[in-house]
Amino acid sequence: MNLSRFTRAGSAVAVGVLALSLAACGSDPEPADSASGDGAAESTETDSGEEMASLAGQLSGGGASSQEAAMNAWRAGFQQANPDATINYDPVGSGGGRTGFGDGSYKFAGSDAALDDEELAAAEAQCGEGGVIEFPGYVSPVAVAFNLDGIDSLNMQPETIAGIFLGEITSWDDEAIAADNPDADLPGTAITVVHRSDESGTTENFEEYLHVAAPDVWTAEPSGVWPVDGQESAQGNSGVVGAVQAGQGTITYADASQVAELGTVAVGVGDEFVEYSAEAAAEVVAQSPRTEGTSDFVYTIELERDIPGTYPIALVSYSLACTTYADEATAELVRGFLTYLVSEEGQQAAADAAGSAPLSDTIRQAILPGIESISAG
Amino acid sequence: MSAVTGTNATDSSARTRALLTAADPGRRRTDRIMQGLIWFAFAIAMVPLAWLLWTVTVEGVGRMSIDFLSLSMRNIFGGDPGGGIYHAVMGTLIITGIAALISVPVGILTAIYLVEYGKGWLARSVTFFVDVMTGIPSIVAGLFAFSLFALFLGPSVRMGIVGAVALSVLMIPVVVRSCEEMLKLVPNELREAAYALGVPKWLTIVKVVLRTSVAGLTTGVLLAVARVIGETAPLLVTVGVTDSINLNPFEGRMMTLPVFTYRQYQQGYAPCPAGESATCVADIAFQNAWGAALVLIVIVLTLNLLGRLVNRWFSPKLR
Amino acid sequence: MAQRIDVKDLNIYYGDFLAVQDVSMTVEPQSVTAFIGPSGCGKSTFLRTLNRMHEVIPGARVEGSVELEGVDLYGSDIDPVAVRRNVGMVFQRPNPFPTMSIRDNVLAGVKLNNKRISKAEADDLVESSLHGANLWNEVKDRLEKPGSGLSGGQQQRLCIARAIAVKPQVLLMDEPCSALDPISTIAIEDLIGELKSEYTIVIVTHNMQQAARVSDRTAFFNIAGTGKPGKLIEMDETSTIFSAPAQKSTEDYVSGRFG
Amino acid sequence: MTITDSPPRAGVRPVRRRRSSDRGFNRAFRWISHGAGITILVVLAAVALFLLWQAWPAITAGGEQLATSVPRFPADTSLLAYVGPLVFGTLLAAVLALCLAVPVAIGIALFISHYAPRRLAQLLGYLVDLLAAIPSVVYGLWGFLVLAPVLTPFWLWLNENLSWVPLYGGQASTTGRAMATVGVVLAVMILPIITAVSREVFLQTPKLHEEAALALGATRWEVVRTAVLPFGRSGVISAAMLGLGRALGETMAVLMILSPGFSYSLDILAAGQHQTIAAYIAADFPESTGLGINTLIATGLALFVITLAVNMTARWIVSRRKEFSGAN
Repeated sequence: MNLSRFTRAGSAVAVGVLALSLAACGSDPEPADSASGDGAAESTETDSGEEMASLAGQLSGGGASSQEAAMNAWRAGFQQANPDATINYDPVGSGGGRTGFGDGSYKFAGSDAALDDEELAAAEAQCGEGGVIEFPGYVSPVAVAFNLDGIDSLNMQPETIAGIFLGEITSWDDEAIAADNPDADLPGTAITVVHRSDESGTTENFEEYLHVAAPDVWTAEPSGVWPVDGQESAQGNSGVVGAVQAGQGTITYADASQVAELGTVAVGVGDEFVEYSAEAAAEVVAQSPRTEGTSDFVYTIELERDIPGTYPIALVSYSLACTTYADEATAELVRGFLTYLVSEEGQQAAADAAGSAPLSDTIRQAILPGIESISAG
Repeated sequence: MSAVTGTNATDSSARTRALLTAADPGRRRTDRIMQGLIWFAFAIAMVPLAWLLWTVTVEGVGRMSIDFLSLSMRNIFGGDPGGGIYHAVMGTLIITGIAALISVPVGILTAIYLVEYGKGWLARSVTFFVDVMTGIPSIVAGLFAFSLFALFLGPSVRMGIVGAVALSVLMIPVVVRSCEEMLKLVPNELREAAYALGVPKWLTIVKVVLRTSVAGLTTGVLLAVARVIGETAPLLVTVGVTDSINLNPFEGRMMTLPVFTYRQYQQGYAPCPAGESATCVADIAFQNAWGAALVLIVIVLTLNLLGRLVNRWFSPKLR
Repeated sequence: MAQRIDVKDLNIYYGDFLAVQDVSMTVEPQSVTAFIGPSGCGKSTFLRTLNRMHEVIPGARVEGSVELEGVDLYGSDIDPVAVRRNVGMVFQRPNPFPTMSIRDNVLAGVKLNNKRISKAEADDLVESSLHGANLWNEVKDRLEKPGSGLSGGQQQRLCIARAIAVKPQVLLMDEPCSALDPISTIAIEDLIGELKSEYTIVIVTHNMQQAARVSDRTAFFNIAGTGKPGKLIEMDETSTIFSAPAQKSTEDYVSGRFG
Repeated sequence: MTITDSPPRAGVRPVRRRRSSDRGFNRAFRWISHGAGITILVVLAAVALFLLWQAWPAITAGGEQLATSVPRFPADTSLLAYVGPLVFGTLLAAVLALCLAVPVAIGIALFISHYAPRRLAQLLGYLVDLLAAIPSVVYGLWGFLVLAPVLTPFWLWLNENLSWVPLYGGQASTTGRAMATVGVVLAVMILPIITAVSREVFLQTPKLHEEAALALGATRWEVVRTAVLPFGRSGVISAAMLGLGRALGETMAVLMILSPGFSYSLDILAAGQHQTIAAYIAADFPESTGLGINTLIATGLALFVITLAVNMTARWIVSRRKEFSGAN
């Protein structure tokens, strides 16, 4: 037993020393606001929220990775108000979120696409008689970003964007680009398209935009999987942005909060070119009609891509929850969390953290009754 | 006469000198070239390795602080430069520790079985299947552990122990293989010498075989731990992610350092209003990723060093 | 063919440790010289300085000179590789290359020289070397089998065949029979007797009867105590050493009254 | 090995323990170690069953059914045609990495075991051991953020000047996120493993054989060639297999670096041509449902089979040389 004694003694000592030294000083961080106020700020913060007792327990959800940055803000805000509650969110992707919600492993979920009929049926079966709540919790512009020395912004018509991403426009000094940018000093650099390699709601949204805005050029049906072969691609928003930064003459689409110092495209809508901004994206959502024929608690949007003055490539990411849960604690947690999520405070926190567009009051008023109806059944 | 002998002596001396100095230039050149290539191999290998360590250190050291090591990421989001990796460090230590507790005894005992007892179909199939097992992709090991536990505990199961089981599946074959190699290197003379003294077989294995190969076994186990401590994919599907501290491997999600690194990298840039740099750092997620990578490497380094010291202190002085 | 070795004032060190002190001797060509002495007295160490194998061990070095036909082996223009080619060596334990066949083992040294020899020449060399080592008749039917399949005595003779295949001038043997049974030992001893007509042979042995049987001259090494350097006590005709040695300690050793 | 467990004879130096308990311990010890071996079989059987069970629906489903339910599945093909490019990509990455890593690893192992000054050698060996522990996610981070941009000009140069070499053809990636970069990173990743094992084996070369070669007048390189390398051959092969295993199954580094694509192209400098199985599973698993998951697991099964084939080949090579190996 010498060997096992010694190696185990070794690793035990190692782990033990590390564990002890770390366990002695580890903790969850104090809320940033309360650092000065000796913890007194904590209680006032709780009071400023809902008129209810502090919630406790663990709640796990998952889904669209686009929501992650905002979700981090929501979770933090909610956990600060309810120190005994822990909210987890697995950014596994929209499909994973919908599946997990359907089989009950996620109590709430985020999805970049609305549930289709089949998924809705599965979710309703899981949730029970009360049915499903679905609403747009997160609206964010998708920027078309590029890396060209000395150029911060370019104007492009939807057909031009589609041509570039299809690989038909291959050089930055192509006429189609030059025509809309008479003042820009366009280099002859080859265009390198970078797209998302994972299945993603951002991709689906962008494809959908191209399909609607430039139907003659972009003929592929949007599916979440990039239809063009042999192009550069990368994992996640940070991946595509990193790839674009690494190359010259590269272009991609990514959640607007990610594009950092890259150049961005002002997208042609009608006769004008619109730079991406949270406000312009919010406008699209506000002016697009709600999907008809759904239940009261399902608030989904039919995005219109050609409303003048709005930024048409807006990602609308939905939140999913049940109206009834098996136990009171879960129901309260979900209700409390979603209430915070759609509240003005929550939406502002997301805007600060993820550059998203806060929900309009109209939409908030339309979805709050659904959230408030969440109960144990 | 003497003159003749003298000439003969000088002659043979000159011939001998010619023999002893006439090294074949071709052979000498080959020797030189190979020596150069071997030094060069080492040099070019050291470049990326040193470069990587240097990058991780330079990028990661800026994030190092007591807070970074002793706080979790609970309630930290966006460009907030606060918080730390405490939860991930503990998660990694606990999960890897459990994986090692499962794998090391099974692995070493299997190696002993193969080297000392193994005969017939069972030994052949164990050898064969250990080989097969090394081929399990890490993500598949994760899926296996997940579905095993999900069978009993439902699909929302995310616990440290599930990750530890996944890591064990990856770790056991590595332990078996390296320990088998090491045990095989123990000369049979030693075993026979022990038997000749009337020492029973199990005691021979423990006192002679294991003791002789303890250094090699430690290396093997360390390599195996090193192999799994940085695994990301299987932990993503089995342990999940969390921002809060959880020291209980049997309940709730845990964070681990590799997963933390990957998650932070994936979060990418945080949107920061211009001018406000103190409370919002745009690339904080990348800094966190590099910082966690540095800590992960330091932990591995420390474990290695401790392992070696223990090995040096305890292994028998054969020479 | 065979060459004379003159050793003058040789000190052998491992790092700072003086292992063998102040040896001077002459080894005659076409004769067998035996080194005897108690364990640890430095006779093997000394033997290894004769073909510069000693310096393979890190930190090992020598002072003084070893001359082969008047050429200092440690001269600055001397290539140690060439020295080892000219001064062959047979080791305590037989060590044929396990990955090579018997034939390849014999040819190993020649092949290292990049010499392009025809198959016929190679066959001749294999046959003559194995004949020289008295092994031909035993292995001629299995030349392509691995050398490790032979018995200990056969392996040792294979090693001798391998050593003489490169046609050295001197053959050093470091206790060549200590790992062998008596019958193999006799075979090797007979072989040594045959080989001395062509080579200068130096043999280290623990076995005084063996020294008496095979050698023409014998050198006795001794050590004063642990940590002290080994020394050459005396060297003379074998018959003199065993019947009327000049030194008391030699007499004690050869008559078994040692210690 | 052939010694049986007969009780010690009286008269031999007494052993501390009594015979009956010895026999008990012997039996217990034998059973414990047998049990460990059997545990492995059970675990593996469980994993294999799980793989087969999960892959079965995809294997039995027709191409049409798969095409409708798996997003990336091209119409009018079979499962084999779908897995094919992935298998090709996996093999290409691993072989590329192995070709780059093995000569260098042997060089380093020889350097540490036979060339470097002894004091230094121990330190370097230690260094290499530590480097085996760098997690793949860190390699991915480094490869993506640091290495790829640095290698890009070199790849572009190769593409421009040596495009007649089959591997360097095609349209070179301007971001360096191509198979060539992955190959380099994977090579760096498996280098420490191959080195560590080879070094151990080289250090075990019997002194006798090295001295035999030296005494025949071999130069240092010739000693290595005649004594060290042949002795270490099977060790190096198994080291390379360990490395290959890691390269074949490597997930994170490939996932983070490579621009994936699905083709049989040999253009390792071009983006969007290749994908490896492990990275593919990791990338698509979260978003997959139903038959999609089964299909992914089926690709995992393919990876499994590849590794198996590689292992069998290696085993065959080793056993063919066993006759000539010096061990016992």
